[in-house]
Amino acid sequence: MELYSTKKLKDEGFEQILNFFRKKSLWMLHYCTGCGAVELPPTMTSRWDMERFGMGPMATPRQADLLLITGYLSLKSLKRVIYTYEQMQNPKWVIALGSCPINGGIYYDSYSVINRLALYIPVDLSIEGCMPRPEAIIEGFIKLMKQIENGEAVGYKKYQENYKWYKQNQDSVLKREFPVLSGEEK
Amino acid sequence: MMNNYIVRFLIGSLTSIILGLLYMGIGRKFIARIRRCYAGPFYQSFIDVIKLFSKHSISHHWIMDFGIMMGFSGIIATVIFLPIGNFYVFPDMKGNLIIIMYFMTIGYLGMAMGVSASGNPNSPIGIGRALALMIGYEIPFALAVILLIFANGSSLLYNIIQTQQGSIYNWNLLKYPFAFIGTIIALQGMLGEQPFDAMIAPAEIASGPMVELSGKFLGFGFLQHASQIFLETGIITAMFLGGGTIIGFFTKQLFLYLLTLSIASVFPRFRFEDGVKFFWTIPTSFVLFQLILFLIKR
Amino acid sequence: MNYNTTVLLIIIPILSSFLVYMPVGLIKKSFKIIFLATILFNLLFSLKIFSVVLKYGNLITIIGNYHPPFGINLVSSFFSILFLIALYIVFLISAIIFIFKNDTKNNQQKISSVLLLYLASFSEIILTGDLFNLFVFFEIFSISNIIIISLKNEKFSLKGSIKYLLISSIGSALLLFAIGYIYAILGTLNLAEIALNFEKISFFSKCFIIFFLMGSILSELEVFPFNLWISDSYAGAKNFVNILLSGISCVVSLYIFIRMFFTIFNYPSISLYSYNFPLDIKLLLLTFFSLSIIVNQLVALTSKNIKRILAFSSAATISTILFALTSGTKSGFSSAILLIISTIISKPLLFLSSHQITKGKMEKNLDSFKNGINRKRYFSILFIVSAIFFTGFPLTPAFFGKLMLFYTYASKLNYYTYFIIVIIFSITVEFFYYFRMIHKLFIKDETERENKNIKNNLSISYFVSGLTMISILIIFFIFPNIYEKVITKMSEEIFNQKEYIQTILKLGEK
Amino acid sequence: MIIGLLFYGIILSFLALFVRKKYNFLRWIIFSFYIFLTLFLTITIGKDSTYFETFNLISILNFDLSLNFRITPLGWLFTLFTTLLLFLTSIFSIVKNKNEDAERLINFFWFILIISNTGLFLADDLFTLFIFWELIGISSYFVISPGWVSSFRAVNYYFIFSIICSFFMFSGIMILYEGTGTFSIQKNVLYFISLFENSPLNAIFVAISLIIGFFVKSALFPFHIWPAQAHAKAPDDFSSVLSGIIIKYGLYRTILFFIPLFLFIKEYPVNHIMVNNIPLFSHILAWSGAITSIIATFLAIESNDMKKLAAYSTVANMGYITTALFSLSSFGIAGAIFHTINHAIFKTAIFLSIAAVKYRTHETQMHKLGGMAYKMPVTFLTFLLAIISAAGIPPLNGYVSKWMIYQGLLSSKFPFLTLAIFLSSTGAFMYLFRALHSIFLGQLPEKFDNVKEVPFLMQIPMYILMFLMVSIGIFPQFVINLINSVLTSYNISNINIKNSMIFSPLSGIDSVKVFLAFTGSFILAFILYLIGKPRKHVQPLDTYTAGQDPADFNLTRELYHFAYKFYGPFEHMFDSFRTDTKEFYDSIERKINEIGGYFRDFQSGSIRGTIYTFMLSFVLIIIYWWLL
Amino acid sequence: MIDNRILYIFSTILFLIGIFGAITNKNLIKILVSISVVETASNIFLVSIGYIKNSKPPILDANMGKISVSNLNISDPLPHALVLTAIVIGVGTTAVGIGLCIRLFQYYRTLNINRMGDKDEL
Repeated sequence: MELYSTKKLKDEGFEQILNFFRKKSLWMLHYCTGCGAVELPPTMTSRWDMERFGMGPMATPRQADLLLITGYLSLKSLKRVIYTYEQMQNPKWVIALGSCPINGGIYYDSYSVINRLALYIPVDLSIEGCMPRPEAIIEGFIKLMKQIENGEAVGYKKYQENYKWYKQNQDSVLKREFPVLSGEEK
Repeated sequence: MMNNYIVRFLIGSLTSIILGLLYMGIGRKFIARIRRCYAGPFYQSFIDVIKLFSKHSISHHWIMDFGIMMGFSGIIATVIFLPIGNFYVFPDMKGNLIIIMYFMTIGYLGMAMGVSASGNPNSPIGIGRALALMIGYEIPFALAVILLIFANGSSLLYNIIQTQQGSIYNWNLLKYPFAFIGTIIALQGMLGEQPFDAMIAPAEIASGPMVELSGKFLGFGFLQHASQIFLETGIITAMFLGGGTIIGFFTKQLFLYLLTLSIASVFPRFRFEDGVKFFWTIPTSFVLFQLILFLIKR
Repeated sequence: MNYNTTVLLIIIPILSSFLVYMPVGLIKKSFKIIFLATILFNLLFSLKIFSVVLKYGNLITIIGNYHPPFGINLVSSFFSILFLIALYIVFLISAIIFIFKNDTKNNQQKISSVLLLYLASFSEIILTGDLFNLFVFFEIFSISNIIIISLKNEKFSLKGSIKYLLISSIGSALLLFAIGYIYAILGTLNLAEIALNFEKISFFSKCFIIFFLMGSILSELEVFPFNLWISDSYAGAKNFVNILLSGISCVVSLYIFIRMFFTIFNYPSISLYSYNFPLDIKLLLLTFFSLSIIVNQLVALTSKNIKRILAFSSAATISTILFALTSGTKSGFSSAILLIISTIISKPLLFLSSHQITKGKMEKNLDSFKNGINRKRYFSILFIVSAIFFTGFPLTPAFFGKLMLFYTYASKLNYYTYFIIVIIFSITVEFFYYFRMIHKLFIKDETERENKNIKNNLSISYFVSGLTMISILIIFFIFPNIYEKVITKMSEEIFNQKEYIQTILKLGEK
Repeated sequence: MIIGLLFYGIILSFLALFVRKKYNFLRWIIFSFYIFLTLFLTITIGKDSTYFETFNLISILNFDLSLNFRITPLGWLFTLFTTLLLFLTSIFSIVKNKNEDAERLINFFWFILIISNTGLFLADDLFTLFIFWELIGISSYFVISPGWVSSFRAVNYYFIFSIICSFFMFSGIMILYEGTGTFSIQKNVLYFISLFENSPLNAIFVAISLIIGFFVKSALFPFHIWPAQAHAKAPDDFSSVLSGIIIKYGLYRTILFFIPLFLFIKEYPVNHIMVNNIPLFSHILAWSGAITSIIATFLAIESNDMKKLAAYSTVANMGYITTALFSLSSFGIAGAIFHTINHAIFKTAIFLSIAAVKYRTHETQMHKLGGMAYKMPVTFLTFLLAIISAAGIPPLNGYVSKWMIYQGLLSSKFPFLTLAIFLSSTGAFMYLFRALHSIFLGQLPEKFDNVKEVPFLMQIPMYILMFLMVSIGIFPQFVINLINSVLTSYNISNINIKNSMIFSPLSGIDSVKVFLAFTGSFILAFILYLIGKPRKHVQPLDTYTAGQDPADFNLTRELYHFAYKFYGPFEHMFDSFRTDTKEFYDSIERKINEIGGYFRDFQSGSIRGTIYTFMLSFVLIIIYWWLL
Repeated sequence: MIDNRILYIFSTILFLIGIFGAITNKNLIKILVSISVVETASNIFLVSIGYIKNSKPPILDANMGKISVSNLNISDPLPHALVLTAIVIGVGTTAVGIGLCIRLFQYYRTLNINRMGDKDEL
């Protein structure tokens, strides 16, 4: 499924330095769908303290860098997720929690749940576990930070490059006549 | 003479930004400590600002850019008139209080204009709340200013500071304790801290005015908030704590900021009209009581 | 100086009023010419007398060689002759309107005889020097008034005339009582002689005379408690009658009031000392007249019928004139004269133009004024100009009248100054409802779809009379110092009672 | 030469009346040409106060009534700025009145207004002052109810108030005339001062009669309802004149008459009650100004019609000016005069931009507008600058006069007055921003998509006004020198100023440095703006709506514009003690109608009533005589 | 002069009766009658003015002889002349009044004042 090798899209030069700062202050917009949302409060508060890494919850996609999908995605919420993802600003990353976004999880055969999130929006990191515990989430965050630091977390570039492919998948699922997306590619 | 002013200007504005961010970092660690967790390093705000400036951003109209820039420049222009320790950017206008009070409104107007041009309904609601609160906390603050101007016969901060030199006993804090308490509560509103942060309530109106600010605009918001902290605490230190030498000045500012944060981390959020009612009753009565005492004594 | 021919002013109209009435063929055709001829004669003759008066001062006409203190004699002084001329002009204008209006041919003959009687009576009232003579012609004057009002023969005019009849008959009874009383005490009925020794009589009889005389005149003067007949009679009367009523009958009663108070009772220095304290007649009159000003203005403000509004506004102006007269000073008197002049000029024009504007409409209330500017442009302009003149726009006679009024009450009349507030109230209310009427002229009337086809038949008589009145107004606006000399001369004559008595009695003894 | 100007004006006004409907712009060109002429003359005459001119109308009955004019520094200053602003509004109205239906009459009466405006300010004696005062009352009435077509009720309060005040003034003048024998102002003021000694009752009556005019015309507390009512109905360009200039006449006359009086009392407080060394009477007036500004501010916060909002803000500003004026300190009076000028400028700017918006959208309710800035940038800029200077924000002209007002109030030790003024000026910022947001920013409704900028001729006055605001803001010394000449004419101590550095007893400001500080920080912000990554333009509807795509729920841009109850909860705070003065005046009117009605029905009573009342009243008179 | 005082009282009483009649009556004709009563009251008062105690009526006839100021013992003729005209005027007013009553009756079909004065809109 890797359409393009991340090496070609790797950040170089000045971006490399900025990545250090992007890594140190990741602002997270957690899209609480499914069962993963309950895992986040402990990671944020004093027990697992996400703030140590400079990460904090943000109210609007405009301000956030990191989109956290915390569970299965039905068709209706997929449309909302794509809309929110579009509103976020580059460089932006997506972390998918739990197994449902990977292969539909226990709802793989349901009529409304989508089986593979990566088809619709580029997922940088998936944290397995039918709702991973906060330690796993923190572990995932640290892994993402390392990826950002050496410039490999380039999901947003992939989305820009082959936007048509993603668009096609999204339309096939959502089958809406009028376009969902904002005027970006018009 | 020209470059002398530019140099002074740069010193004044950069100190305010840097120190403002520093105070925010320390403040975040302080609140984290209250919540028994270890927030990021004290230079966390610097990182956030640099990250924000490195992100792409969107704007709905050139008015939005102009407005945000105007907001930030308004606050910086106000800091210019603030006496930082005993350093003044404009030597012949040593910190005129009335100018400072009116220049602050440019910051609000610029930010408000930029944000309301963004078209998101949440931001004007936030701005409406902020302005209503402003009329609330301006009253005790204005009363305190009037009291001090009457006390020292001049509206220059320089003279106010001069009267407070010497030992700790002739600080205005001790001369007019009630006025100080009223102003501290007003400071809480000015900084938009917890009990009075109905305007940027993340839960209710998705962080109010900052809804549409992305990337560098949010960076401007951050810098504005930082220099605002520096400004307001600086005014109150000059008015009540007798702003001493550079270091003394900064420590007093930090002390004030941490005082407000400690109040903030304990209180839930006021509805903004209750906040205005609160401001018009309790802090105003404190300062009024002090003013009446002063008038009787004179 | 003895000048016997002034009596013609009265004899000719009475003669021609009988002549006109006769149903003889020749007269039936030519009664119009006789009617107009007598009016013109009166006007020209009075102008001649005026020139003589200017030369020789007061003229006395002795009737039947009975020298003044005894017989009936006419006194034509500068003040009375000028009044007469002004009234003749207004009468001429209304006569023109009456004659050239071509409806109800038949009773025009009868009406013209009544009008001539009306003419004779008011000229006699103004000229007479004898009290009983004044009473007789005052009665003829009110009877002819009643008849004129009742001409229109519909509800309002009949009710108005009946009310007027009742009040004036009781008034005449009171007047008779007063005359009898005066004759019983002073033994004479000649105005000059009464004036001569009016000081000597006792306090009670003075009060008796004043109150009974006032009782009869006040109903004519449209002062509030006594003016219940105005609302129906003005609303019901014909258009030219309204002009007569507003122009002449009010002014005549004012003349009587001035003659009574100033020459006979010698008003400013009247000394009414009862057993222990002086009766402050000035305060009595002031409170009385200010009450009537307020009430008249209020009723004018709230009534809807155009004629009624104008009627009550003229009643209010007359009470303001009385208000000015009671101040008793020269400037008060001159302000009264100025206001009288402005009433005589602009009031008839107001009635005329308002009648024309509301010609086509059924009910003549404020809404019928709508869209007046487009329907009847000429008459609306007339109405606006006369309204502005009447309410006292700067540099108009009414304005100078008000200026003088404020001046009189500003000077040393100690606590009377605060009556000024009544005047300010009346001016505000007056401005308000006049500008409301002017404003209505310009509002577009939605309900005016159907009668687009009314022919704008501008009758010549109305056009001509409107034109004459407007020209008089403009003349008075441009040359304000015409009436300045007149006023100073009048106030001198009125204020020295002795000179009036001298000319009559001395001539008498010689 | 002034009288020549006035007559020439009258001729032109009649000439303009007969221009046919088709080329009515010609009529308005004559109109603006005449104002330009007056402006040119006022500038050339200059302010030498020896220039005296008289024109005797009539001398009747020992009254020699004559119109005489004198150029006093105060009069000259007021004429200068009022004619300048009138000229700008006339340029604006050339285009606006192209298809106005009753514009022929508006033009005529507006002409008379301008003539009487110059006449009033240059009048030397009280009679001329009264004549032009009356003319202004009448002509401004006829222009407010536009061409007399709309309903009469709109302006009846204004009309009644102005008549009452003009005739009270007339009676006051008469009492003074009777005392001094002449109408000239100087003598009368001296006599008026001496009147307080020998007959205090008369003096108080005269004082009240003159003060009522001031209260009515500058819409102070009890009479603060007429501007809102008049503005709602007045033609848009005239409302800028109405609130920029007409509301200043009462103020002008008070400065002329009462300031010398109070200053005199201040020096020799023989037997007057003095409250911290200013007369009690002027203290009351100062407080009335403060109360008006607070009430008007809170009314403005509530009003939803943009013209009403601007009208109430005018009333609030008049409140500041009266407070400053009657604090009787040199800075207070100078601040008041300077604020009158500034207020006239930025208020005309506000009204012209509102008129431009109304010209294009024919809509005055603020919640129906929105997003005008994206379509009408020039109007938006004028409105923005006008708001900045109205709220008294430093770089522009509003700030300098407000600062002077504060110096005046604080230096003469009025703590609570300063607080009241500060409260209403912060309140001013509240409703001004509300107007800015709901008219110009936020979402642009669909129906205004094809709104274009106003034609260029309308934009000229806006550019000039913007230039004026900025230039006076940065270099106030030119205007302050003029004010100093006025102060010397009333021998009040001048404001010492050294090329744009104003020194006051409490502190000094240098508006050039203030401007430099602002531009410096703006450049710093711009540099930071360039450092960040370039921004991307986005559609107006593409905003964060919690993931909800507006198109799904056919939410139009209009629904997204939040403007209806902008400070809703804030207003509810005052529900408990909200009194409506308009309701009070309506009840008086109903009462008068009722009494009138009672008398009217009394009149039309049956025939019996006549005799009955005749005899009754006759008996009553006798009893009344007996009681007396 | 004593007994003409009785006449004065009589005329005032008559006057009051007339006024009372005018006020209380409902029928218009009755009101006019009471008005003429008032007129006669004033006439009586006028006549009584000229009364001189035990003087002869002022009628010139053969046996009066030459009139000279000394033996002139007749009552004052002037009020009598005045009363004549006053009566004529009283007649005039009543005649006009009756004419109006007819006109009103034709219009209102009744002479009762109360029914006549309906409260019409002014």
